[in-house]
Amino acid sequence: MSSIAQKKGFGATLWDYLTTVDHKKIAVMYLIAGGLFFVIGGIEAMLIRIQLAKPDNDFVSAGLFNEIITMHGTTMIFLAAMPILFGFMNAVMPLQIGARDVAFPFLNSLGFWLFLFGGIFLNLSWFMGGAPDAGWTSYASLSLASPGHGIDFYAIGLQIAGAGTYIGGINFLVTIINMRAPGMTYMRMPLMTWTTFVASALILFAFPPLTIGLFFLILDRMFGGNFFDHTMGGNTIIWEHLFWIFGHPEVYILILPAFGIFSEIFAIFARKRLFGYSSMVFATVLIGFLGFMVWAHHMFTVGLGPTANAIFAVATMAIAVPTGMKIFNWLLTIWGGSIKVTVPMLYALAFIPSFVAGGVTGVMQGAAPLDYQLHDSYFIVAHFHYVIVGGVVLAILAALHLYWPLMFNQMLSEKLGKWTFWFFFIGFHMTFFIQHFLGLMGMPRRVFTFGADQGWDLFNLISSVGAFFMAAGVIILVVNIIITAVKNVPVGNDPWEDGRTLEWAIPQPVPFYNFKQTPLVRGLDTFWIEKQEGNKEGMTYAEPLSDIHMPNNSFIPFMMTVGLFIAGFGALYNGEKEWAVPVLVLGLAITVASMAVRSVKDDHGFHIHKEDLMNEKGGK
Amino acid sequence: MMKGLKKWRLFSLLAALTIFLSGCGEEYLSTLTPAGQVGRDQFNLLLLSTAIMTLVVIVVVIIYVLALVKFRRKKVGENVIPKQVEGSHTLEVIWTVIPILLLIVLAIPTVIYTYKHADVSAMDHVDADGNKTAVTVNVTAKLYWWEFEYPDLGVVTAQELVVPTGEKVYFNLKAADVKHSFWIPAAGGKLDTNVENVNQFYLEFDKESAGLKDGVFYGKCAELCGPSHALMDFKVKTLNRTDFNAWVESAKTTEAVAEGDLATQGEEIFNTSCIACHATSAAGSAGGVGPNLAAFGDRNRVAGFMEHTEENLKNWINDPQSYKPGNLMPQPEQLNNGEKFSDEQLDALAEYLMGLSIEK
Amino acid sequence: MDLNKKYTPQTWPDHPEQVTMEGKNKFLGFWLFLGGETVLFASLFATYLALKNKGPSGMEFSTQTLFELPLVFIMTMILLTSSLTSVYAMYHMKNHNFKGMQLWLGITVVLGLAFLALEIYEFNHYVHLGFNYSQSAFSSAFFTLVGTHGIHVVVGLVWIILLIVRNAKRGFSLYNAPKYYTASLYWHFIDVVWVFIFTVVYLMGVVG
Amino acid sequence: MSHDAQVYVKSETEFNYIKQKRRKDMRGQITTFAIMIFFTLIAFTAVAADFSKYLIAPVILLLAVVQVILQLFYFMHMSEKNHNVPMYFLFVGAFFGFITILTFLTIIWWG
Ligand code: HEA
Ligand code: HEA
Ligand SMILES: [Cu+2]
Repeated sequence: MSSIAQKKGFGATLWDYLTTVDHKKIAVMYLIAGGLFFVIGGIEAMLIRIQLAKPDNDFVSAGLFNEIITMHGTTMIFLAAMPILFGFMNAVMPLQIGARDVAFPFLNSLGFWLFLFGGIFLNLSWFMGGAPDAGWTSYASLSLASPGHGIDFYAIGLQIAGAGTYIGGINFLVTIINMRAPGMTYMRMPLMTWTTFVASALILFAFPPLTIGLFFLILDRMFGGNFFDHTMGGNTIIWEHLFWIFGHPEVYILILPAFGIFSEIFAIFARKRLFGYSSMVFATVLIGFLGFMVWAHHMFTVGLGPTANAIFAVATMAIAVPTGMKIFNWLLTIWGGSIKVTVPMLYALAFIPSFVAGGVTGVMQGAAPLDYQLHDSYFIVAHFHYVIVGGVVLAILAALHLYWPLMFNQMLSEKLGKWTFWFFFIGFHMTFFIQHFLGLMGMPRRVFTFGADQGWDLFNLISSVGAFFMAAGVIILVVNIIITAVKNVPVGNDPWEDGRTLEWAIPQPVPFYNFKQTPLVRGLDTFWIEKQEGNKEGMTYAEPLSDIHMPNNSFIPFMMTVGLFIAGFGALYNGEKEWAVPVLVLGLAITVASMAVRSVKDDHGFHIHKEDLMNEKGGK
Repeated sequence: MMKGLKKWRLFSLLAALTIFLSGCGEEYLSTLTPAGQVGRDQFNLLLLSTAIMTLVVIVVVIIYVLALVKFRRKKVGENVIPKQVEGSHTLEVIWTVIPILLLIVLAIPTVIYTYKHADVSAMDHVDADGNKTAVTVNVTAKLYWWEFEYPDLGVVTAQELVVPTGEKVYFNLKAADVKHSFWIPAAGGKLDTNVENVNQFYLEFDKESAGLKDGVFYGKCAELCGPSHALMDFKVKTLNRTDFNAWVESAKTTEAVAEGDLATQGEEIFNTSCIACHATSAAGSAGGVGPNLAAFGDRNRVAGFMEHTEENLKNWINDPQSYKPGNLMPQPEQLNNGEKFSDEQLDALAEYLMGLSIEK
Repeated sequence: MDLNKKYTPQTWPDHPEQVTMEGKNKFLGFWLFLGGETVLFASLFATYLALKNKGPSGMEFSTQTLFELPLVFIMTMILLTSSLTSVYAMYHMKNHNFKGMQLWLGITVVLGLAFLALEIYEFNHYVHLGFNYSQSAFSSAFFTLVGTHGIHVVVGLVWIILLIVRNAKRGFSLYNAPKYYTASLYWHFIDVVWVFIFTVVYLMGVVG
Repeated sequence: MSHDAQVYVKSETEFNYIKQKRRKDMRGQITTFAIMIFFTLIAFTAVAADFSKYLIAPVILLLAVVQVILQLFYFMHMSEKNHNVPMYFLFVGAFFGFITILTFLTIIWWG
């Protein structure tokens, strides 16, 4: 089937992608869309750094600057980092556990489209009267006071995209719980799968509070609610709590998959089993759990009282312990191994000191009285870019190189990869290290400009120069991708030669049904075991060759999303334009009708027959 | 022996850090040059935590570099399959327990200071005559400016906070429109000004600000509050107790008087156009629509952030929106029959305003 | 496998909803969804409790003056009973008694509609008193919490009606058994939420 | 992993046994229902009878919790095997929800 797809015309390919329910194609779409948003968010970051390169700059205006930082933060977190990670999870996790597809292929596609259209909706604000300007945290008093529709775009856009993420989370959870191949016990699951599991559980519990918070914001701004209007008895702190009850787990939703990716990389390129596997699993779960107990560390200066601050301060510090376990386990994994410094490994190696530096500043912020000084200063900006860029973005770049051959059957250039790495890595430290000091020297964050002679001029300039290095790195990466795609040299499976888990055992290009026969998993790092035992095929099978049941493609997810997208505009202009309510109703009607079609029309999927499987040698 | 060594290491690290860090930043603005007990506590916590964190980073980096040097494939050989180690319980215990100990060291002062800095019980103490013993300031944060009311003294000012040195000064913090946050980096941490409740804390100031570069400490708004959030600065003047008492007395009694023709002319314009929002007497209570201008001539900045020159003042009056986007001061056209102020009018206004002073 | 295969009571599996992989996934996925819903409603309850009786100065409405227990009592009884009737429906599903299941689900729907009608009446009544959505933070929180539950009732009803109608002529299959089963889970969950609503909102509201 | 369901024909005895067992279960469900109704009555009566607020609140909350546990374990079959994962996730969700409610009741001030 995939070989047939190659010969199809553009229209047919497009239709194929619009309707696909194949986790591998959805992964590619996540990667492309997320990558685009990353570049958009990156350009916004560049604008920020250009504006702040010198004091009293007027490159962008005050109002525009606030729009830029808001969109930068929102885009990067919701539309770049998370979806790209979702892409890798989609591409890798089902293969790692020996599944033919995810548990809900239809919902998988729905989740993607919701994310994409939510993101588009949010970004349309640029062209429709101004972007949101109250920060990615959108604190209620300011977000209620903000004129225009910017905040409305934020609330509705995130609501749509968030629904997609939520659906994706449930899908991954069920996939991991129900679809593991025989022998793949929980304690044999690769770490990437484990972190996907825990991150998805966090999504399951963290997104509902955000949904509710956004819902309140929408109701207050567009439908006459009074949740945050204190003159009507409302309370803005409710928003802050709901946002951070979501927001703190969110940062672990980002970092845990990154941990998973690095765990794979260290094991592969040190040619060594992950040290302390079971404590790694334990730490992952513990981090996830503790992640829900600490949100108020973002609110130390709100005035919650010393008891609340003390409790949340101590709880926050506790997270350092499981995270430390992970760091030391990684160190001990490469200790005594045989380290090969490929591009993915380079990123993994760079990650350790960078992330530790970011993590320990987090613990410093966790010390509440110290945070009274650090909060809302550039120290915070430094902290979270150290953990996010030094953790999540490095993981994304690493995974891009690591899994590129798995996803596209071709290798990114190692040489250009190293160039990207060095530019990005040096630029990253240059940009953000110095920001710690800016914060300590009294520079608040979210300032569109700063007066000269407050002692901040030089450091800001250095920081801005660093950002250009990062941009250069990203541009080289784009070049690398284009060159590789044009050359298109197939590499086959296990291109890194030391692959340890099932995904590297599958023939390339991966057949759309993944496994012709369900594999039997005989231990942790099952592919490694097979290779060590001299099994050329790399897999032992759990069942004889038989018919495979596959789900049908469907256009309904796309239609459901379009309906919500249209309804979003109706809600946005409610009470302002006459057509608002009809449009709202129309949009919802499209969505509901699509759902009705889905539930009325039976969809039993189709079978690939045994004979066909045997004909197509090697499962192509 | 190990313990002694560690202590010694920690100590020298601390000393080195102090020197290094206080080299950064400006004395009137940096958290690294604390100007009062609260800031100093927090700075000490910074030093302690930085020391612990540096230690952690160093340990990690040492293991890391050793591993990298010793176990490169080039070195161990291309075809070597390393031993597949499962893990080690001893090591697990070590790297669980040591971080916990380090965190306890950090957590104890954290909790102590948390309670200490929130203790405002002395705020309502009164002396034998029933007068409050401590100075309390009601701070109201408004869109891009700050109002400071001294409820027990009957004085109100704006943009420049005046406080006595050597004693705890208590603050009641509130926002009038959207949320802001009150921060004097050199004196200590920030506290939010919320819209629905009053937050309380205290700060201390050791030193009179007269010796600083501008003669004031810098204060900042630390919570995004709209387009001109970055410009929502204020200044802090610290006086010894005698000077402070004199300042209070003068603030209560000084009447705004225009000296000279030009200033009198300015006063007239002011009284038709500006008086509805701006008070010119510091005696009274909070609630001004615009900042109280009684002490305008003594100020350090125009509109909180521009250099204190007549030129800037005139520019500001004639186009406040372009200097502080989103602020609530009407454009001159709204006050002056649809026109900008003429140069003469501006000269007069500036003359009048620059003459308003309570310190002379 | 033919999902439309016909079964007899003797061949019908013990857990028809969990025989196929699709059924298993649906079953688990739906439970996880309910886990998320728990947090969702907890957030709504938390907000309601924080904003209970809060309004513009001099607000005349409060939980004590507003709520009337007899109506709530009737609504509670109706919804509790509908929970039992859907248990009956599942009982018949297990016994491969299609007619029985459809009938009991029909009764569930009727009860659900009755509940909904009373709720609409109640809301309408409050609005007439002047306690409308925009009246105060309290009113917003109240209508949003109880209304979100109401919307769940609507969704549940539409879902069950669709199932009844769509499968009326087709009888049981392993394809629709998981659908019936999850719909009934949903309906129970609605009841679970209501138990907290009548306790926390109404009863504790009247107590003050 | 298989998508196929083995068709298994029950013997007459087995079939009857299972049917009997189901009937018994159903009777249990009705008992559960009776308890739930009873609890509801107690709760409403307690409020109508105007007992002290500090007595009523904990009692009716407790009744609600027990009722919900009955719903979950019997009506929603959580007591049956194969429900470990659902139970785990539901309780974790309930726990996080509880913490949320607790903080909203304590550290959001009243003003
Ligand atoms: C991927 C994202 C990510 C990650 C992983 C983290 C991880 C952590 N974060 Fe961070 N954080 C953010 C993203 C992230 N954060 C963002 C985006 C914000 C700002 C939001 C905004 O306001 O816009 C923020 C803000 C933020 C604050 C609020 C600051 C403020 O606004 O006042 C605090 C306060 O406690 C904090 C703490 C922590 C802690 C303790 C960790 C810990 O998990 C770190 C643990 C790791 C280590 C400690 C290193 C490894 C450990 C060892 C080697 C063992 C030994 C260590 C010790 C004994 C210390 N973070
Ligand atoms: C995943 C999260 C993420 C990531 C990856 C980044 C990445 C970067 N961020 Fe930031 N950032 C946030 C999340 C993130 N950020 C958040 C949440 C905030 C808070 C917002 C708020 O206050 O509300 C913030 C705020 C923030 C600020 C503070 C703004 C303020 O408070 O006033 C700054 C300032 O320096 C900054 C800079 C950067 C820089 C230089 C990068 C760089 O790493 C970016 C690197 C990427 C590029 C440079 C892309 C380059 C691409 C091109 C140049 C185009 C090439 C195109 C083609 C070839 C087609 N970010
Ligand atoms: Cu956090």
